[in-house]
Amino acid sequence: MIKRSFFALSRPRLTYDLLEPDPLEPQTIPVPDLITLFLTESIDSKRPALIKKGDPVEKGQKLVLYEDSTAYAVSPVAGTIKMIDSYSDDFGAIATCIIIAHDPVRTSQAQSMEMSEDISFAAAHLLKLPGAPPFDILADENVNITTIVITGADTDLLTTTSQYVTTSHIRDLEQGAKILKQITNVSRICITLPESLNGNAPTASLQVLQTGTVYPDTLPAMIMKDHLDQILPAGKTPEEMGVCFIRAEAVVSLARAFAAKAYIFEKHVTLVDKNASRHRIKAVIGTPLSNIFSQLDIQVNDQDRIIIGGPMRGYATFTVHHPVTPDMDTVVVQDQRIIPKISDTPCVNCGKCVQICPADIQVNLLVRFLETNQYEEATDKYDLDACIECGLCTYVCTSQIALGQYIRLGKHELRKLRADV
Amino acid sequence: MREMISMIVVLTLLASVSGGLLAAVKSGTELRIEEQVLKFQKAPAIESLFSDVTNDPLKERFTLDTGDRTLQIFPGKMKDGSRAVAFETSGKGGYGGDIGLMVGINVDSDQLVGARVTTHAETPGLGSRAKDDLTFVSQFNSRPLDANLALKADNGSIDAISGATVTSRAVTRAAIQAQELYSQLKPEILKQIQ
Amino acid sequence: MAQSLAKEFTKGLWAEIPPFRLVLGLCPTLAVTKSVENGIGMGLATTFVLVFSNLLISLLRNVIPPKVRIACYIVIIATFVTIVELVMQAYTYPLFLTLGIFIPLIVVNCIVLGRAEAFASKNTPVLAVADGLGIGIGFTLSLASLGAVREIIGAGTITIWGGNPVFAVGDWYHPFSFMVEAPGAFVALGLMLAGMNLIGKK
Amino acid sequence: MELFELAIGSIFINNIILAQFLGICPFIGTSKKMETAVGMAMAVVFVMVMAGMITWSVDTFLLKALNVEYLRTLSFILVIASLVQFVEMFLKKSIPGLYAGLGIFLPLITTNCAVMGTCLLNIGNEYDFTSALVSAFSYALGFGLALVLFAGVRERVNLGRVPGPLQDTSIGLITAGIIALTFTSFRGMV
Amino acid sequence: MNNTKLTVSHAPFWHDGDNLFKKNLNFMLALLPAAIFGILQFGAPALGVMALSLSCAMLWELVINLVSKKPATIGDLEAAVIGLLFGMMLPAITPWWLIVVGTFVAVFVGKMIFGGIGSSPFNPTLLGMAVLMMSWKMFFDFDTAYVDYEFAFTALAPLAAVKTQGAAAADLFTLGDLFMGREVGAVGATFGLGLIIGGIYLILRGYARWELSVSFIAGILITAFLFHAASPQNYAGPLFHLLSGYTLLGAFFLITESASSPVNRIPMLLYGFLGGVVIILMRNIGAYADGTILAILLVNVVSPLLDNIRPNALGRGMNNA
Ligand SMILES: Cc1cc2nc3c(=O)[nH]c(=O)nc-3n(C[C@@H](O)[C@@H](O)[C@H](O)COP(=O)(O)O)c2cc1C
Ligand SMILES: Cc1cc2nc3c(=O)[nH]c(=O)nc-3n(C[C@H](O)[C@H](O)[C@H](O)COP(=O)(O)O)c2cc1C
Ligand SMILES: Cc1cc2nc3c(=O)[nH]c(=O)nc-3n(C[C@H](O)[C@H](O)[C@H](O)COP(=O)(O)O)c2cc1C
Ligand SMILES: Cc1cc2nc3c(=O)[nH]c(=O)nc-3n(C[C@H](O)[C@H](O)[C@H](O)CO)c2cc1C
Ligand code: SF4
Ligand code: SF4
Ligand code: SF4
Ligand code: SF4
Ligand code: FES
Repeated sequence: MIKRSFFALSRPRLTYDLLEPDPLEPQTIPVPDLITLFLTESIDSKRPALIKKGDPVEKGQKLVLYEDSTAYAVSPVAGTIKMIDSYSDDFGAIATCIIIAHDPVRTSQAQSMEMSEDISFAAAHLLKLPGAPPFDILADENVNITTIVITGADTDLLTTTSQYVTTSHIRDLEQGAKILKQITNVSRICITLPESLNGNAPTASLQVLQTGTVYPDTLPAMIMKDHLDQILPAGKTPEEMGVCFIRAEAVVSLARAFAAKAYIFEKHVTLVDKNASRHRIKAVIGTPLSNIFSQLDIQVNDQDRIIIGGPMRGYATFTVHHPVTPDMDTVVVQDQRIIPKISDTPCVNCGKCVQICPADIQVNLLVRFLETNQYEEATDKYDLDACIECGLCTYVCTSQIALGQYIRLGKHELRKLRADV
Repeated sequence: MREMISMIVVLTLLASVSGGLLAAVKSGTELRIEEQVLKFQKAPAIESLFSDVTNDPLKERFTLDTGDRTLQIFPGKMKDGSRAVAFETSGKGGYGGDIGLMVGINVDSDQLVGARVTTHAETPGLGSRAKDDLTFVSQFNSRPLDANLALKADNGSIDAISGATVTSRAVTRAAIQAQELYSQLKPEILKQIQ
Repeated sequence: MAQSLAKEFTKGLWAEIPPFRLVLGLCPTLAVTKSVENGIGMGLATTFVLVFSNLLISLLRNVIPPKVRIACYIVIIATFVTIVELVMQAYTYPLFLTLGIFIPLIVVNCIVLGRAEAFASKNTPVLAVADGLGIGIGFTLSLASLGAVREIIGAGTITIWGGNPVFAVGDWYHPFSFMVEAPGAFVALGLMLAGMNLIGKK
Repeated sequence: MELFELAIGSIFINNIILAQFLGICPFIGTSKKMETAVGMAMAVVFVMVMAGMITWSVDTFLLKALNVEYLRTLSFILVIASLVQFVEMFLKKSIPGLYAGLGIFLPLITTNCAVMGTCLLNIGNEYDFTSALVSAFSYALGFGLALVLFAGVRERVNLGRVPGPLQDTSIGLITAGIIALTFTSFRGMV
Repeated sequence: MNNTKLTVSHAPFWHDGDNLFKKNLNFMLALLPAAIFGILQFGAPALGVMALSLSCAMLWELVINLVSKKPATIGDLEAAVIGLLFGMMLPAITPWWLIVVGTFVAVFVGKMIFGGIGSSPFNPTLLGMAVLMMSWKMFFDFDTAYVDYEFAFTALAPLAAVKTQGAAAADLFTLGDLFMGREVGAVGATFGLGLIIGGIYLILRGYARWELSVSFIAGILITAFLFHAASPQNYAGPLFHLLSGYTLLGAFFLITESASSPVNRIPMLLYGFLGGVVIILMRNIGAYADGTILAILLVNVVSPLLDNIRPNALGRGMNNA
């Protein structure tokens, strides 16, 4: 944990972790016996499912629940479906989890794919590439994207996944960007990179946006403000404003998938252990974290905490078997002794959150409205929708209020309220 | 139309009945009210100031016009034969608003007889000592008319009540106002008490 | 009849007791309750106006044209207020001095006009008088109890009538005079209201 | 200078609500939301100035001239009530925008001690016309100032975790009391 | 398979480690120099007053917690700070019952009825103080409080002396005397140097905002200077005002109370400045000798309004355009 400095007259500045000059080579985790995949669709017992327990699956097979489903997963192994079950996410939305027993005996030659340079093909088949490329949004005819920003600079502290992927796979990245340009017809493609990594930057086709090194300089809203001269209106997504952010890793995977004419499954993850040492690993999507921990000899005990994502924007998972997912750049293991306390003390108006908020939100007042469930007022008067969810207010709050959680919950409730109208 | 007439009739009737009733109550209570005002507001201060007069200052009161208001003047005949008058002034800016002060002035010697606080809204036990405790106002006794009646803190000659500078200042303002009013009205007062 | 009479009378004593339940008439409530005596005096003066204006308005309720009813009520109320004012000046002058401007202001006391409009104009004279009496006595009791709390804490005495305390706490007590000052009035009323809420909830 | 002192005195030191205890019902009743408070404050300024001028004239040219001062309470309340009615009708017809803003507050003002009280204070203090006008305007400003300050604090208080029995009116009164306490700062300044 | 029971609480996953306990502990630490000086100067009674006040405030909060069946909140030490500050603002000779009543008013009326920590729009200590002064002003008369003491310096409360005897009385005190606490006054408010050291410590450590203290002091100095320049024989100088009475305690420990002050920079500057101006107005043309207490309470009232002066949030109002 980063402590407040003794002299704290001015607001704290948290700097991003930069890639080591001589980066670690990733450690490859063997393909495990059990693979867990998530589907963003809930099980409907009344409808006949296309897949069921016991079904054999092939490596690279697209798994879909029903005839008309748009949500899909792609199996990284050949094997048998061992279980299909419901699970609920952070805010109670129901999704489905599929566990596949890996059959190492079956020769696992990935199904070869007929690649098509077409965005609707990409949306229908390549969404689950490592890095989770947002092809569905790019394919949406209602969304008019004019700029694509590849995030080569990581968007949370501790993690260096994007920086690593960018600098170590420059060829693939450039190739991927080219394909991206072709299939999307978006002419302006940029890439964010921390200033110090400039030497390794792709040169040819990409416009490089040199980001600052102070958190949250690399978050989408900040990139738009600082580099694209575009203020993200409160409550809008970058995509609605014509800017699409895509992970560097997704671009690299895209190039590789096209080159191999096959699906790609290896995901890069930065793992920070309890001693704050960083591990760089490469694991097949669906690998349970427990496998990774045992591989690396990381002991996870009761009451410890596993954070998916970085310390500022991540979420905690309840199980060590949480799988590697296409969008998982970072895993932080936190020892129970250093987990910060949350209190239900009211805000004491110390103003630290206001001082640090990059979106200039009056968090001290906002939280009072959120605590009293006044979401509309919170939005109209105190800019709930302008929050970029950087987590800084939560980090500094003297009263140790879970401000970020209030904010995310508030946005969630607000969406429900607005949807009801 | 009928409605209109009834409206006017009812209102007019009501207003006139009310007016008549009030006029009757007014005339029935008028004298008593004046007595009460004198008895409770002015009499104690005047009696305390003019403890040794031979006449009844309340009965012999008269009014003078100062230009912007009328002033009730209470004349007193002192035992030593000299004549005095008392009238009320008000000092601005007390802790709880203006302070009323009854000031007695000996017309023959042009000296203050003394001063008594009549009305105030000062803090009990603090500013109210200006009225309840005569030590402060007794500083005005027998002062010549041209004395500097400001507080010592304002380069005058009066000691403030401890803890109640503001009250004291308001009282001295009233006393100074009395000095000015008296010098302005003296000819008329002399005329009246001949 | 007797039952509804009793009901109209007693509702003013708890269910609708002003100013606790009807948050109206706050100015006199706060301004004059430095002592029990002042509270009672103000309360009785208001009761007098309430009862007689209620009576008269109820008697005239069929005569008064609806369009000018408010004007008529105001004339009636103002008449009784002026009578109270004159009589108090003549007979209880020191009390009149302490209550000051709040006697003529009974005329704008929301309670009085409120009862006229809401009750007296729709009910028989007997009920209207019961209503006025109930609300008036409730108001008086409220003012007296607020006055009691403020006076005993803020001055260490209880004065019921005539300016002489019937009870004094003793010389050791330094009165907590915040309670008899203006801010203390608000705080005392606020805390009493909270107390009533607490009782009411149980 | 006198008028300036009168104005400062009436706004701060003798604040109509916090020092004179007048107009407390609307003070408590319309302060839960800042918008309401601002609307009420504007309506009061409007009515108080008009009422102050008219009642002064009625008193000077009618009541005093005819020697029927005992009709003061009666005539003042009638003047204020009809003034409010008239203003309401006038605004409704000619300035509907303003009417929409002030409309709901106007009837409240008839039974507002502050308006009547200001008129009576003006007479009691034997002010001339200009002073009466300045005093009415300043008292009204003082009313608005206190109301707006109170509304700001009250909105904040209501977002806090006030214990059940104290919520709303109860804590509102206590807050008002403390604001009255802070206004004693101005004592003795003029 | 292992079934480790993980902690699944939500963010913060990282925290700067700051909390109310630390903040309040630092507050008390910063008050210590002035408090210790008070004990040295006024003896055991000063210690008694502060100790009783501190413990009473905590006890009252505990009692209120218990009666209202809420979890005990004294662990955040806010009650302790209220109590300590309250004690430091009293004369050494203060009757015990006054402290008992005063801390109750501060904690109950000033804090708990609004919902406890952070919820009160007023500074609880000052509220308790103001209510007591309104009731028992005679116990706050520093001139009579210390009649039994022998001091090696002018045994007069500087501000009261100036109020009653005029500005000339300011010459009875050298600025050095005031700075080093050679004056009579509240047990924790006389030692100017100690208060300044404590205040700077708090500001550097980020527990008090410089904007508030600096603008408050600027308000005092500028206003007092204008008065003094206009009429030196009637009004004492700016430094005299800054170093006497509760001024420094107010500048670093009272105006900086967070729940009752604004959080944005411009409002903070206005707020502090306004407080300073009002204090000097009260001292020079108002009814009070000091005025710090009421003036800060008065600006507390203005604080919510001032907080409306704030930057537009990122992207605010753009989606309607
Ligand atoms: C809540 C409470 C308040 C008391 N207040 C006083 C008081 O104010 N004065 C007093 O003399 N005794 C008071 N007593 C009673 C005794 O403690 C004490 O005063 C007793 O009379 C001895 O004090 P003395 O020697 O000064 O008379 C109080 C008791 C309680 C429980
Ligand atoms: C509750 C309270 C009531 C006060 N009442 C008065 C008062 O009635 N008259 C007055 O002159 N000052 C009053 N003051 C103001 C001061 O006591 C005093 O006038 C001023 O501070 C100067 O005090 P000094 O004369 O002791 O130096 C009051 C102050 C307080 C706190
Ligand atoms: C709540 C409370 C209030 C008290 N109020 C007073 C008081 O106002 N005056 C007083 O003299 N004693 C009061 N006492 C008690 C006295 O402090 C006690 O009698 C004291 O020891 C004797 O004071 P004395 O020497 O001034 O008579 C109070 C005690 C309590 C608990
Ligand atoms: C509500 C209230 C607030 C007061 N505030 C102060 C204050 O802040 N400083 C002060 O020295 N005296 C204050 N006093 C006391 C009084 O004004 C006077 O100045 C001193 O006690 C005399 O030295 C206050 C009194 C009351 C009633
Ligand atoms: S490992 Fe824990 S304590 Fe160490 S720096 Fe990271 S978060 Fe802080
Ligand atoms: S506080 Fe909430 S939104 Fe902010 S980083 Fe943490 S989990 Fe994410
Ligand atoms: S998470 Fe907090 S600090 Fe970050 S933008 Fe949102 S409100 Fe501001
Ligand atoms: S940091 Fe926490 S306690 Fe401080 S103002 Fe923000 S929400 Fe309130
Ligand atoms: S009693 Fe004064 S406004 Fe209601």
